[in-house]
Parts: sequence; structure tokens; C-alpha cells
Amino acid sequence: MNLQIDTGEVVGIIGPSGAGKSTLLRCLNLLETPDAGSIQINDQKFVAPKIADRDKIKFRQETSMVFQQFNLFRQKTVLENVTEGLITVQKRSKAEAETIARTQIEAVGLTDRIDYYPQQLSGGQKQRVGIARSLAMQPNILLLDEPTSALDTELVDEVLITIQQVVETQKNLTVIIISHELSFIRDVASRIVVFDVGGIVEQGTPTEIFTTPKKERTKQFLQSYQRQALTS
Amino acid sequence: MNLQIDTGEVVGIIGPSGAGKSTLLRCLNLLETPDAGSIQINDQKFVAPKIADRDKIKFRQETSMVFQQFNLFRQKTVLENVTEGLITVQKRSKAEAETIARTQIEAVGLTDRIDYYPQQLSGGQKQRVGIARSLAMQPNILLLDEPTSALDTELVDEVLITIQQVVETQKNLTVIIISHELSFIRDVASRIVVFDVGGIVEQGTPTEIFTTPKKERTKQFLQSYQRQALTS
Amino acid sequence: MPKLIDFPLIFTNIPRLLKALPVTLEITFFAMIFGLILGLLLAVIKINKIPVLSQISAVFVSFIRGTPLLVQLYISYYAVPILLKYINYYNHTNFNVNAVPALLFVLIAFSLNEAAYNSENIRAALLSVDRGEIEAAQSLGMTKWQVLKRVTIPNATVVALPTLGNAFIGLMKNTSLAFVASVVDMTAQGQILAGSNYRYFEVYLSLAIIYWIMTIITEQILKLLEKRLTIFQKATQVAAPASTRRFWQRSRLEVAVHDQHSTSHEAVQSPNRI
Amino acid sequence: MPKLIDFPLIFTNIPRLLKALPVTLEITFFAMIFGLILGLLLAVIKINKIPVLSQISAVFVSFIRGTPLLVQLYISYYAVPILLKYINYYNHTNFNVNAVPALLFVLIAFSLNEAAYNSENIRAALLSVDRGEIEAAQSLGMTKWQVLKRVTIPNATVVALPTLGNAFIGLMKNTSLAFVASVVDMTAQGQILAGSNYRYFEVYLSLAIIYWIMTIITEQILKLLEKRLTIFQKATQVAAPASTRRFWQRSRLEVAVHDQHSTSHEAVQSPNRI
Amino acid sequence: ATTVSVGTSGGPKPFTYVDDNNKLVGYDVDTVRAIDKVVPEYKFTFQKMEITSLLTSLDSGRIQVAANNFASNPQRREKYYYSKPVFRDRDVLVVLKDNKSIKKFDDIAGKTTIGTPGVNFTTAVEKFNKVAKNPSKITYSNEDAAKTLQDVQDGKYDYVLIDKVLYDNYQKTYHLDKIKAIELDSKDTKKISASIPYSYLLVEKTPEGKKILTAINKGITKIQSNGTAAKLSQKYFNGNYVPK
Ligand SMILES: Nc1ncnc2c1ncn2[C@@H]1O[C@H](COP(=O)(O)OP(=O)(O)OP(=O)(O)O)[C@@H](O)[C@H]1O
Ligand SMILES: Nc1ncnc2c1ncn2[C@@H]1O[C@H](COP(=O)(O)OP(=O)(O)OP(=O)(O)O)[C@@H](O)[C@H]1O
Ligand SMILES: [Mg+2]
Ligand SMILES: [Mg+2]
Repeated sequence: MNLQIDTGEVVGIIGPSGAGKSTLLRCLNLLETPDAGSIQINDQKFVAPKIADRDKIKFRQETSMVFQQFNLFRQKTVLENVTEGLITVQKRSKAEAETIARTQIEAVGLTDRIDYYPQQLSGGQKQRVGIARSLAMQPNILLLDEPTSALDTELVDEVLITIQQVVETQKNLTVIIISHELSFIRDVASRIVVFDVGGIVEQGTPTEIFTTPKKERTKQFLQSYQRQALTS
Repeated sequence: MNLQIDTGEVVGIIGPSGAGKSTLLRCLNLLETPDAGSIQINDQKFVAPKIADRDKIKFRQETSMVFQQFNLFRQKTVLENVTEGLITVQKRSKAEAETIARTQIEAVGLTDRIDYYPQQLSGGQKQRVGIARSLAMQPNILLLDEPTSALDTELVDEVLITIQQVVETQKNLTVIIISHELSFIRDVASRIVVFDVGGIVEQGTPTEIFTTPKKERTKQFLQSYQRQALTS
Repeated sequence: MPKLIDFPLIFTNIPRLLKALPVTLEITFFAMIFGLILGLLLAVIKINKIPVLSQISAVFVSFIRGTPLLVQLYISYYAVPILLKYINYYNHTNFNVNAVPALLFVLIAFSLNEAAYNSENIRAALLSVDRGEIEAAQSLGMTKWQVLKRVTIPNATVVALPTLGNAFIGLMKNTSLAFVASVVDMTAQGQILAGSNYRYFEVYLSLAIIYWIMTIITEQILKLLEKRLTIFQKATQVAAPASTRRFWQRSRLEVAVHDQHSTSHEAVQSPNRI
Repeated sequence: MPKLIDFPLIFTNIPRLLKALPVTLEITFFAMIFGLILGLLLAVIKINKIPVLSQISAVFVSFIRGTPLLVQLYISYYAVPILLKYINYYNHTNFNVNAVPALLFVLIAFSLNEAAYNSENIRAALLSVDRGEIEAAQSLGMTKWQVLKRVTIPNATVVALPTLGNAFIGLMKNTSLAFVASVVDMTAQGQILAGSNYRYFEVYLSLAIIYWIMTIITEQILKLLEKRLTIFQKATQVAAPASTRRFWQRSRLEVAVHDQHSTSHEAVQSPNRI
Repeated sequence: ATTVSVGTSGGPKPFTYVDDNNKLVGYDVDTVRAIDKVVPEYKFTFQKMEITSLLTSLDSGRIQVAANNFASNPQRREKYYYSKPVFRDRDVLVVLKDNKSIKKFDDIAGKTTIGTPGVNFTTAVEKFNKVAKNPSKITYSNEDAAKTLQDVQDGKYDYVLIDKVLYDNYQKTYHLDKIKAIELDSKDTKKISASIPYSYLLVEKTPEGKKILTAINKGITKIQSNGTAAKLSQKYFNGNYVPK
């Protein structure tokens, strides 16, 4: 399989469970090392499976991941969660890091929770901190793996709105998002990739995929979704 | 609040989260001791909060609970799960217990899994074992607390069908079921109780509740459900 | 040069030391079994916060944890007779504690020690048992005791096994302290041997060999036991679809993110942004 | 009646015993700190299955767990000089290890012992750390060492603290074994005192008092430490709606299931059974 | 001067113990100090350690001299150098006051006793048992000597074998009123020690040890002839226990 993404694109990845979507995204952050193949960001090219630790770290600074399970540092406050990478990885001073962090926390609307610990936050708030933490690192590419699927229904919207805002304000940020929230993906993505075991099924603009899908597999997948939405 | 249920009735309890539905059901099995009030089954009456351990045990043999989280004995096989109560509580011989258990396991269609451990079963299979375990005790009243809400969508149906079969074959069994599967409740229940913080909102036949609800709260609750089903 | 180490002696010592193995094992097993029973009792007392008993047991556990085992042995072996003597003296009674074999004092001291140490592990294990299973058992109509016996203890055993195994191994080596109360375990036997030929170093090496082997055997038994007890876990669930895995292994991943627009895909403006 | 117990002596012994407290504490702290560092190393070796090292460390851990500490002390303190003597004898060299202070051997033996015992606890604690947090740290671009330092160790510390606390308390009481290597800790000091006044029992009681108090103090410090370290847990989440609770407490529950049909509700046949 | 490490266990009093100022004193200790004064080529320093470790420490060269009221026996003589005797002991059998059956050493046949392994008295009974038709039953234990005397008083064991000096000291502390000490005559004494019950300083069996031994022996002769030894004996034992 072969996937090319341009700067500033918002790519939505959809597909059935177990298709390998998460694995693809995790490869883009080198949390999973692919057995073969290469990843190229701008002019830097990394060829799997032999990637030196030093290169891995350089590479990870290009991308930034928002996790399904939030994965906040539980022993650190909201502010410390966001400054952590700035201080240890980017070697910024504490003051500088905090300034950046405050801006990002402000952007996700959590200024009043800045000294809270993750345990004191709702799921939606946690995920917004996760987004702020990722953005503070000023990555070229933001990766989101089902950022709302661990959330109760009533908390999904606050996170989706936050993501939408990020996409709208940071035009140069490349975003790759996996989500089962099809209507959201349809709204926010500039391109949609349909994924299944075996690789990419088809890709195209949201209108192409949702209204005139070419492949049988895509149709099937979209239909199974609609059925589920109706029965529950 | 005051609730009267007749033998053989199938009572569906619905209501918003946190209304106290689970607590009500758990009181009927004395897993929770009410602070005040009384519970009467046929001629036996139990007055809370002072219930002797011996009475509790007698009482629990009248009712039998199917849990949301299945709560199977993890160290025991399917067969042992079902015979456990028969042997230790009802003091039946092992052979007798196994005969009863096999019939019940057959009834929920798990004869081929009889020597499996819970960990080897899917969620739906686990819950069917849970139902078999409860029914083997031959209770007067079967209590089910959201028996399908811990299941993946594709596994819900097998459990609902099992419950439906139980209701249809055992006409003398009183069933009290809490569920968010409104369409199922509508089909299976002979009476529906709408519950909210503060107690019973209204009760009636499924048609009464779903097509001509009297109370504003019931309408609200039903509407919020329909909305959710459409958005997801 | 004098013969500093008598190497053959290290091995010829072993059969002579093994004569005292039964005593070591006797103390170990007895203390372990009674320690478990009493430890369970202490744990249940603490969990249920039984009024007076839980305070007493807290002080007891604190004392045992807080003082060396040697001191506890001393107290059980020396204090009891002295106490009796004082009683005899002031009450003109004539209790005689010498009829009681020393081993009994040792067994009691070791059992109490094990009980105190185990009680915390047992408590943690009991608390780790899934509430759901307990509720299921209760709802079937089991008595408290039946629930404990049929559900709580079997589940807790799996959790507590490794820690209890360690306690057992520790105990096996600690029995040497019993020598202050004239009970001759394997280490004491070693001291007696060395006392006659002045070859302490060789005896300690022999003991090291014996204890090491015993520990390895115990560990193997524990492993076997654990395998037995956790058979319900090992049974594999439906395996993850092998096909997917295979696909990934064979396929090559080619992803590129470019600063320039690539030819193949143009960024498409989403038609209906909110 | 002979004076079997000299009660005042139990208390007058205490200040004299306390003179050896620094040695006890020195051994305890040193062994604990080095035991932790080395234990961490062993744990990392085992987790990462580093080829040769992990086999060596497995044998090492097995030996330490399998043999009495006394034997280990003997070997570290006496085997090394004896070995050197043999070497000197056959090679006509003149190595001499006796210039090295005894305390150093004791510290090494205790540290190695602690390391072996701690390594398993540390390993379990490291493995208990949420993978998600580690991945988050990696994805921020931290190096392996940074992840270990900033995420894994702080999280593991919380888990390992109680067990390590127990190890510390155990160590404090075990330092008495150092007397075989001519290091006089508090218990050894007690034996020496008893040698001069022939009152062993009283000394052991004095020691019991001191150790018990030290243990209680240690436990309090541990509790404080734990409170500190788990501050992120204690912070309460949004409380469960109090109103609901209150309703239940006030309301009365009246449920009845009758064999006869009650007048109020007739069983209604579901209209559309499948 | 070369430094020589002397090991001692700090017990029992009055051979080696610490005084109220935590200073190591005692007959054996002060004897070594006295020797130190008259032997300029060596300087003696003390190390306290567990009694069972003293011999291993000699083996390994951790110490060069052990001073802990050591008696002589053939096995030990194989492994260590013995100095000239520094103390002449009298051994006693401790029995109940109303005990009529034990009067001399041979009466221990068939009787029960308690002893720490490796100690001279225990070795003596073991030796007796090797030839006796009716052996004496030894219970081995790490019990301290005070407790063993109490055990005899309680009737738990028939007798124990102990230094007269020690026995007197224990009696001063415990006032055990039901036991008595039977002094062994010289014939019996020989049965225990194969010679006079002297105690000695032990020296490591190495070339360097041989030099130390020579120096120590020179020192012992000096302090015994100039009266220092007698003074020490008077101080610690209230009598003259200096070997003739
Ligand atoms: N590097 C790899 N090589 C081979 N197989 C892999 C690899 N990574 C993951 N897999 C397997 O492929 C499957 C795909 O998992 P993945 O979590 O990526 O699916 P997904 O599309 O994210 O599903 P979901 O929607 O449930 O999250 C998994 O079962 C996993 O075992
Ligand atoms: N005996 C009791 N007395 C007072 N308050 C109680 C009692 N039992 C439960 N509660 C509280 O009442 C609330 C109702 O909980 P319950 O689980 O019964 O709700 P529910 O209707 O089952 O909700 P869900 O649909 O989420 O399962 C809980 O928050 C609980 O804290
Ligand atoms: Mg996924
Ligand atoms: Mg509920």
C-alpha cells in the first residue's frame, strides 16, 4: 500500500474494526515499527525496519499523537502534562514552556482546570488536554486515533468541536484522524481513506466516498453503519 | 414508593441513568439492604433494615439475579458455574445437579461449551451462562439488570432471544428486567415501570407507555432516546 | 600452607546435615499451615473491622513486624518459664513448664510470626477478589462461610500464591533461629558439626548448596501449583485473526507526507465545514 | 527467690544500645539505596531479556534467594581473603584484602542481597506502569532514558513503595548478622552488653522496644511518603450526586410479589411477541 | 611497629567484656594490652565479632590473634598456633544441691546436659561419650550460659560443665539457690583437657603468625614474671589464676 499526504490536508481514515487503522497511525509515530517499507516526511526518509533510536526521536517530533485512551500523565497536573514535552524534549525553560502551555490550554478551554490532576477531569476534558499536549509540541502532523470513542455520548461533542477548531485555525497542520463518527469525518476531512484488511480500499473527497462510493466494500461498510445507528 | 408484581408478570423497568433502577433490583435480592421498607414474596415478608442472615439466604432463594457484568465464577467451567448453587445451596447430589445444569445449558444453546471456562467465552455466551445459572436455581422471580449493556452490538441479539425464550416457555416465572433496549422491553414486558430519581414516574402496558405516555417526564425520556439513536 | 579449605568435606557434610532436614521441614510446614489459618483469621478480623479483636490484632501484627524473630523466640522460650516461676513463687503453685517440649515453643513462635506477616498479604488478596463473583454467590443464596470457602478463598489463593511461596522459602531458611531454644534444625546441625572439627566455612558452603537446591525445588513446585490453579486463565480465547497479522507482515508500508503538493492527490476543500 | 528479671535494666540498657544505632542505620540506608539501584538494573535486564546478562542475573537472584543471608555474609567476608591466600601461595604474590574495612564487605553483601530481593518487586512495579503513558511519552519524542526517568520510575515508585518499605524494615532488623563480620550493630551491641552483665533476656527486651519504635516511626514516614506520592489520586473527582443518595435514604421501599393477581395491575399480553 | 588484629567476642565477663564506658576490658583483653606494652615490635588492636566467627577469621587472616578464653584441644592445635598459657582454670560440674549421684566427672554417664557446639566443655563431654559405655546425653543449643544454669536449677538437665570463675559470676547475678558447684580434682580435670585446664591466645598458622607467636610468648613470660599477670588475675577473679 502507498499513501501520500500533503501539508495541511485533513485525512480521515475509516474502515471496519481490525482493519489495521490504528496500526497504520502508530507506525506514523513509530510506536509500532513496520516490518518493511518507508516513511517520508518532507525530505526526511525513514526506512523500516532498521531505524536508529536517535532517528526515531527526531521523527516523533514531526508527528504528535492524540490517543483513544487519552494517556495523560496521571501524576502530573494539566499544566505539567502540557509542559512535559516542551521541557524534557524541546529543552525549553520552564517559564517559556508554561507560556506556550497556557496558550494551548486556553485554546481547548481548560484554563480553569490548569492545576487539576487527570483523575479530577471528565473524559472529554482529558481528551482536550491530550490535544493541547500534542499541539504544544508544534508538530507538522497531528495524529488522532479514535479520539472520542472512549467517551460517553454527552462528552463526544466538546472534543469534536475542539478538533474542528484546531483544523480551522491551523491551516498548515496536517491532520490524520481515525474515527467512527462518520458525520464528523465527513464534515472535517479534506480527504477520506477507506481502509480494510489488505490495505486501502478507496480514497477520495468526502462527497465521493459518502455519496458515490466506487467499491463494493465501501458501500457495505457504510451500510452496516447506518443499520447500527437505527437499531440502537 | 410502592410496587406490586403478580406471579408470571414480566415487568420492564426503564428510566434515566442514576435513577436508582439497579439499586431497586439489588434490594430485591438483598445485595443492597434498604434503609427502610419491606419486601414481601408470596407470604414471606421481610422488613428492612434488620434482616437476619438466615432470612436473607432464604429470601435470596426466591429470587435469582442476572448481572450486567455476568459475574460468572471464573475458576469454574460452564457446567460448574451452573451446578455450583444447586450443590452448595440446594444440597443436591452432584449427579442430580449436573442433570439439571445440562438441561439449562442446553436451553441457552451452550451444550458444546459445557467444559469451557468463562474466559474462553464471548460476552454473549457468558451472559447466556449467567441466565442458565439463575434459572437452574428455579427461582420464583428472575431479576435481570441490563443484561446486554456490557455486550458488543453484534452479541446483544443472542442474549435477547434467550431471554425471550425463557419468558415464553416459563409462564409462571416472574421476570423483572431493567434494560435500555426499549424496543425489546416493549416486545417482552407485560408491564412497564418508568423510574426516575424520586421513585416511580408512571407504569402501564407497553402500548400505554410508548404510545400514550401520561407524564411529561416519560415523554422527555423516550424522546432523548430516539434522538440518540439517530445521531450515532 | 595449612589446608584452608577442605573441599571434599563440603560434600561429605551434606548427608550428615540432611539428618536434621526433617526438623527444618517440620517447623516450616507447621508454621506455614498455622500461619495461614491464623493469618486468614487476622485478615478477616481486619477487613470486617471487628471491634476489640481488630485493635488487639493490629498491636499483635505491629509487634511481630516491629521486632526481630530472634527476640520473639526468646520471649516465647524464656519469658513463659520465667513468668511461671514468678507465679509459682508468689502463689505457691507448682506449674512446671519443663514438661512442655522446646519444639512446641518454637512452633508457636514461628506460627505467630508467619500469621502476622501473612495476614497482610491474605488481606490484600481477599480484597482483590472481584465483588461481582461474591455477589453472584450471595445471590445464589450461599451463606457467608460458603461464599468464603467456595469463591473468595479460591480466588484469593491465586493472587496470594507467589507471596506465600516467598514466605515459605524465607521460613525454610529462618528455622536456624530455633537453635536458641535448643531445637536443632539443619543450620544448627551444621554448627554442631563444625563445633567438632572447627570447619565452619565448609559447613556453611554445604548448607548453601542444600538450601539452594531446596529453594529451587520449592520454586518448581510453586510454578506447577500456579499452573494448576490458573488453568482457567491459560485456556486461550479465540485467537486474534491470523490473517490480519500475516497481511501486515507481508505488506510494505509506504507513507509520505510532503511539503509540496503531490501529484496524485489534491487537497480537496471540504464542502460543508461547519 | 532469685532475681530472674532485672526490670530497670531493660530501660537502662537502651541508651547504651543506641550507641550502635548509627551502624544499624548506616548498613540499612546504604544497602537499601544500592539495593534499589542495582535492583532496578537487574529488573531492566530481565524485562529487556538482555542476552548474557539476564542469564547471569537469574542465577545471581536465585542464589541470593536460595541461601541464608548469613551464608552470603560468610562468603563475602571470608571466602575472598581465603581465595587470595591461595592465590598468594601459589603465585608468590602478596595481595591482602584485610586492609579493606570489614564494613565494606558487609555493605556489599547486604546491598547484593537487597538488590536480588528488590529486583523482582521493581520488575513487577515497572511492568504495572500503564503502557499508554509510556507511549505518550515516547510519542512526545522522549529518549528511553527520559521515559524511564520521567514516567516509568515515578509511576512504578507508587506501586513498589509498600513492598520496599517492608524490605527496609526487614533490613533494619537483619543487620545483626553483620556481627559475624565483626561489625557491631545494635543487636551485636546487645550481645556484648549481655556478655558483661549476664542478662541476655533483658537485653533482648530492650532491643524489642527499640526496634518496635523504629518500625513504627518508619511506617509513619512511609505513610506520609505515600500520601505525598499519591496526591494525584486523593484529589476527589466530581462527587456522586448527593440528591439521589438523600432520596434513597428518606424513601421507603415497598415491594410485594404475590401469587394471586393483585387488583391494581392485570398482566397484559405483549401485542407483538416475536 | 606492625599492627596485629586481635579478635574477641566481648563475652563472657570477666574474660572479655565492655565496661560501663563501652570500653573493651577483661582478663584476656588486658593481658593482650599488657603484652603490647612489653613487645615493642607489634601493636595490638581489637576487633569485636561473633564468637563462632573468631576461628574462621583466623583462617582467613582477618585477624592474627584470638583472645576469648580459648582452651586447647587436638583439632584446634592442628589449625592454629597456641601461645603459652595465660590462665589456669578450674572446671566445675553444676548440679542440684540435693543431687547425690554426681560427685566426680565419670558420674555424668547416663546423665543429661546442655551445651553450645564447639565450646570446650561440650567437646569434653563428646570425648567422654566416645569411650563411655553409658554416654551422657547432650542437648545442643545456642542458649546462653545463664539460662543453662537456670535449666539445671529447674531440673531440666542434670548438670552442666563450666568455668569456676564464670559460675561464681553468674551466681552473683542470679542467686540461683538450688544449685551447687562440684570442683573437679586434677585427675578428672585431665580427662577434660588432656592437660591442665589452661586457656591460651590463638595465633594464625602462617609464617607471620609464627613471628607473632614468638613475640607474644616472650611478652607472656615477661608479664608473668614481673607480677602484672597476677595483678590482673586479682582484679578480675579475686584470686591467683596465673599458670605456674
Ligand atoms: N505490525 C503488525 N504486523 C502484523 N499485524 C499487526 C501489526 N499490528 C497490528 N496487527 C494486527 O492487525 C490487527 C489490526 O489492529 P488495529 O488495532 O490496527 O485495527 P483497527 O483498524 O484500529 O481496529 P479498531 O477499529 O478496532 O481500532 C490487530 O488484530 C493486530 O493484531
Ligand atoms: N441504598 C441507597 N441509598 C441511597 N442512595 C443509593 C442507594 N443505592 C444507590 N444509591 C445511589 O443512587 C444512585 C442510583 O444508582 P443506580 O445504579 O441504582 O442507578 P441506575 O438507575 O441503575 O442507573 P444506570 O442506568 O446508570 O445503571 C447511585 O448514584 C447510588 O450512589
Ligand atoms: Mg484502532
Ligand atoms: Mg444500573
